[in-house]
Amino acid sequence: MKFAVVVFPGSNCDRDMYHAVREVLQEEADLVWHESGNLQDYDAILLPGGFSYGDYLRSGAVAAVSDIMDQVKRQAAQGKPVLGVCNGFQVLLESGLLPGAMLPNEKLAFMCHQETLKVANNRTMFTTEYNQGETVQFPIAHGEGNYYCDDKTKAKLEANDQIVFTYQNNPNGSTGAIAGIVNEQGNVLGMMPHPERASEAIIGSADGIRLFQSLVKNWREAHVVNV
Amino acid sequence: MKKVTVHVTLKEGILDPQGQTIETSLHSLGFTEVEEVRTGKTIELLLNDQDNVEARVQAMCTKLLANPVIEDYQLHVEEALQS
Amino acid sequence: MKKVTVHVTLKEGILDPQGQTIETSLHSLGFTEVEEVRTGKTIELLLNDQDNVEARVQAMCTKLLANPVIEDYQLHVEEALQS
Amino acid sequence: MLSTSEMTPETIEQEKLYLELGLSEAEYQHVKQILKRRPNFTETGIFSVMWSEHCSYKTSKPLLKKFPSTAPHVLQGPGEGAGVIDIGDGLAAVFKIESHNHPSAVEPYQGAATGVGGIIRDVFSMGARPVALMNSLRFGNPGTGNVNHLFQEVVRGIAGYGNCVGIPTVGGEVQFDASYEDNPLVNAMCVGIIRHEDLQKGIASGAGNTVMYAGAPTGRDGIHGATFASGDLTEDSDKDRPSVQVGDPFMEKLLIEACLEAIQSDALVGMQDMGAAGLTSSASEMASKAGTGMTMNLDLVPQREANMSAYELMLSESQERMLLVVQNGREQEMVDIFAKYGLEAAAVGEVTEDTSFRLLQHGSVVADIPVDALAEEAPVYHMPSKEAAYVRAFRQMDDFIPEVRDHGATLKQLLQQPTIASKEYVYDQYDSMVQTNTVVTPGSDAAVIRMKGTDKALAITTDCNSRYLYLDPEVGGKIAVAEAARNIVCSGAKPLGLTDGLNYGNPTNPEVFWQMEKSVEGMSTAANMLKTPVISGNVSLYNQSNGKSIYPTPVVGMVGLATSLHHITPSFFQESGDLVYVIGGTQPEFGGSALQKLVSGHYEGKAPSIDLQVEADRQHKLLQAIQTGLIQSAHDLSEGGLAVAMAESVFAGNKLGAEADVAGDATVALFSETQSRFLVTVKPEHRKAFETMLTDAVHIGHVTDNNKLIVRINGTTTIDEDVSTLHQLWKGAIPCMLNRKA
Ligand SMILES: Nc1ncnc2c1ncn2[C@@H]1O[C@H](COP(=O)(O)OP(=O)(O)O)[C@@H](O)[C@H]1O
Ligand SMILES: [Mg+2]
Repeated sequence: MKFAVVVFPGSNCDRDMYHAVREVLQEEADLVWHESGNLQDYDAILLPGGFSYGDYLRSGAVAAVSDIMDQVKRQAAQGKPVLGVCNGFQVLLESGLLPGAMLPNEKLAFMCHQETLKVANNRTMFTTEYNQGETVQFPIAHGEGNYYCDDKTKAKLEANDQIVFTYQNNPNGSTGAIAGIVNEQGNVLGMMPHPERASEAIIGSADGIRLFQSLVKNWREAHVVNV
Repeated sequence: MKKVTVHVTLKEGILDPQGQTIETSLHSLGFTEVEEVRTGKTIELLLNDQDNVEARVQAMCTKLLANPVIEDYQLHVEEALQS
Repeated sequence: MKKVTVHVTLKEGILDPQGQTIETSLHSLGFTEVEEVRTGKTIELLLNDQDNVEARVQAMCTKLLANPVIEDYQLHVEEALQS
Repeated sequence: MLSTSEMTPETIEQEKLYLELGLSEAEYQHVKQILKRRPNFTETGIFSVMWSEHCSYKTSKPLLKKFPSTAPHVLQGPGEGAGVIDIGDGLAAVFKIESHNHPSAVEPYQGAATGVGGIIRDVFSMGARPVALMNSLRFGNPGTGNVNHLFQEVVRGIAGYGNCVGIPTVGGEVQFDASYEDNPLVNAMCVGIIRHEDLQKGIASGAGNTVMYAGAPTGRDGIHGATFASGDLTEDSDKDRPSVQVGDPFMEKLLIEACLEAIQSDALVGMQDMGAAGLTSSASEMASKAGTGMTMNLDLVPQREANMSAYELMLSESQERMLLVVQNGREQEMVDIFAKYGLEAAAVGEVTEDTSFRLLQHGSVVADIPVDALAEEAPVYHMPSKEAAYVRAFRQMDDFIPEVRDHGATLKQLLQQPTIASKEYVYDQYDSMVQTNTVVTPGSDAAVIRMKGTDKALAITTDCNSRYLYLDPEVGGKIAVAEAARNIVCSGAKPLGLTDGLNYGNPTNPEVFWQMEKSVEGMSTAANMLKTPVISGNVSLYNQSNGKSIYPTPVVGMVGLATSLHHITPSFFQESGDLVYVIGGTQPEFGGSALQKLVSGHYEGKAPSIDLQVEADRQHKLLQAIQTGLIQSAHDLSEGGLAVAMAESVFAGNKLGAEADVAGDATVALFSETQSRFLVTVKPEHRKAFETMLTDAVHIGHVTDNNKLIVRINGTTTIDEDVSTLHQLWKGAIPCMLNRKA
């Protein structure tokens, strides 16, 4: 399976994502500079964390209107898996691929530490390797991870089973303690916690690698059927 | 040249923790008359003269400058002093 | 009740990386008429009536709301609509 | 309008304007001799910044010579952007520490942020990818003056910059003492990793090669600070000119990537960042090091503002700028690399054979100076030195043991002392994990980052207990180095080298200069003994608070190497049943101790003594025991002594506790700060092997699983506390003093 890690000016978890896919997961991956990539050549698209365009104006806002996001939208519409982590999630929200918006953390400070997450939906292509309701350890590292959506949107997310991860001890004030959501089609996942930073025990947790493994496994199964 | 100031504020009903923090600090500095604090931002644009200034800036706002999920905005257009 | 809006802007000559980034992005979105972008912030205060509103808010600014080393500020006082 | 409004060389001389720009009478006369004429306005400015303490180290140079700076594994000692040490496998570690004290006192957020930005540029200008940041901070006592504000904004500034550029901030230290009340210290350290063959130097060799300017355009930031602001030297008023630099970490991130790409090209000859004194120092130093000259056309320098004078362009300290020397004819390759990242790279000059530093603007020569006069031949001063009277008095004082009635209550108070309390408030704001190498995150003795593709890891720490240096600069200097090495060893690594951030008061005061001299001597002795050469550093003088010099604060930033990931050792207790040992005996030593501050509010008496032979020996053996796999956890004893170290060891949140039996005076046993001691745990089955290896280890107890900390002195229970209670107090102290919820 071949992954594209999209690199915006100011992305800084791009290499971490690449390392997780290449060295830990042992799958193919390319770092794709925002100006030069053709995303059609890849089986999945990863939007990494960092501070795209300095996070100036609003986190992810400037990246969201960049040209490569048109490609991301097209690929997403065709059902290709798209994962946005941290800043990548913010970009997905700003570009309208996922509903809601990010506000500054309730305590207004950047925070970086391990958090316990609950797998709220293990039936997505990103989470089949987890048990429903299982708790896992992922690090967070963000200043604006306070997920906001209005009541109507929240009801819809719940009704469609779009809430994938929730925080056990809501660290940032997110609506419904939401840590990650998918779109209605289930192929675009945005989450603030970092699975790529939780992919090897030596750096604190290996719980995150199963997210990538789920993706590979489900893609292989679908791929075999299609071929 | 036109100068357009875009005032972006959080939608009513959305918590403004920064405003609250400022409020608490002002109280502790003795400014107890402060009843409420809301924060916002301004984006000042200097524009070459063009038709439809207002419509163009509206478009900038919806495309980039404000996020309608959480923010409202207002425009203020004036002649820029040539410098 | 008084409503005071404090506009805080960066002093002239102080680097505004945020403004520059917005400018570049607006250009690439086709808004080439944009000559310059500067960003600032607003702080809206709702105050119980008191003497010297303006002097009090000036004091709030120098003590907390603005950083005189890099920022300028302006006040705008108005009657608040009772709500 | 520009140069005409500037003072003529004659006026500068007659009105002694050079004094205002910072040149002394003698220095001005020297400049005249060098030039064989009067310097013009721009030249006077250039000399004054290049001969300032900050750039020339004119008062500290004689002292810095005392540091050991060579060893077979030192690939680059002091003198370049950063020092470089070999770590095997064709890799090297590149590191340096730098202060940003004065800017942080004026504008704490931007001051701290740009301090981080500057030290990062020093490291990647060597060709290394920055892999870790550290910060060493000093503030006044919380709640006094402006301290809470300075503390919060400095931390936010460090976070704001470091997080955005994607380099993990993995550790540091914070000390609070009245001595720093309105002169906080903000020292930032950056560590990078490089392949030997990529090592880059800041030299401008090859006459005919092109000088290129890359990064942010130049504005009027940070020009000559306060000295200049007074007179009406030019037509427009200076008082509104920003002298505070504002950082743009986004630009820096792009600059890192572009420069590291540029280094892969053989078109690049040399590269240096523009730090203090901006374009002036980077250009003249690059030429001076290469034995060449340089001509630059200032009209070609990218500018953020209109009508900048030569003086302003040369002295601006705008951030995120680099100077490159590129093979003649291959400029476009560089332009293309930088353009990919949306950055400007512009040819602004040429390397010349004659060794003069020549600047052109608007078609005329605005400066022409022999380049060595600026860099190598800057004046050096041997300042008078006099033993500080207070130190002599302190040395005469009797040893004293503070009176403590309730040792449990005292422990609780000590744990809430801000210098001892948990720094989670600080490091939680730092992205400590980006780059996915951080094996030991902040909160331990040293931070540890692995090196992907190897089985190795680097351990990094910053340390300096300036209270000891205040009492006795020489002994304190030794302790600062030894403590740093202790922290490295506890984490399972071998200390390899250090960078020093020397922060002192006014050096023209002979007693302050004496403090500098003695502490440097102490550090040198320790660095020799512990085989940790000094490979880079920084000097910050004239730090004073309330009219008094700060405590001498030579911060030690040390890097060590763990040759296997298996050696990485936690500082927390690991398993119930493990045996607890203290390595090293305890004397009544309370001068400069946390307990002394708690009971008396000040420091006096003798600093704790240190025997560097014993220190080296213990460190060596402990590391051996770690490498043999005998050690479960290791923690050094520092502020607050054994009691605090034991408490910290059970704060991992794993419900463990400890029980210990110690002999002697309770206050001494629990709170003395005798040096060269370690608290380690060992599995029962390794008891014999461990005791044979570390003959001066004393078995004092064992790890329990009941979440209680119990210490008996001579059989009497003296401390019996719930670990969770202690943990809460320790963890909540700093948020509480800031009126925040933990
Ligand atoms: N300014 C800071 N930035 C990041 N981490 C910090 C800072 N200050 C303290 N820490 C972390 O808190 C822990 C305790 O620090 P300290 O008490 O100075 O340790 P030690 O006494 O072992 O040197 C260390 O892991 C350190 O890295
Ligand atoms: Mg320690």
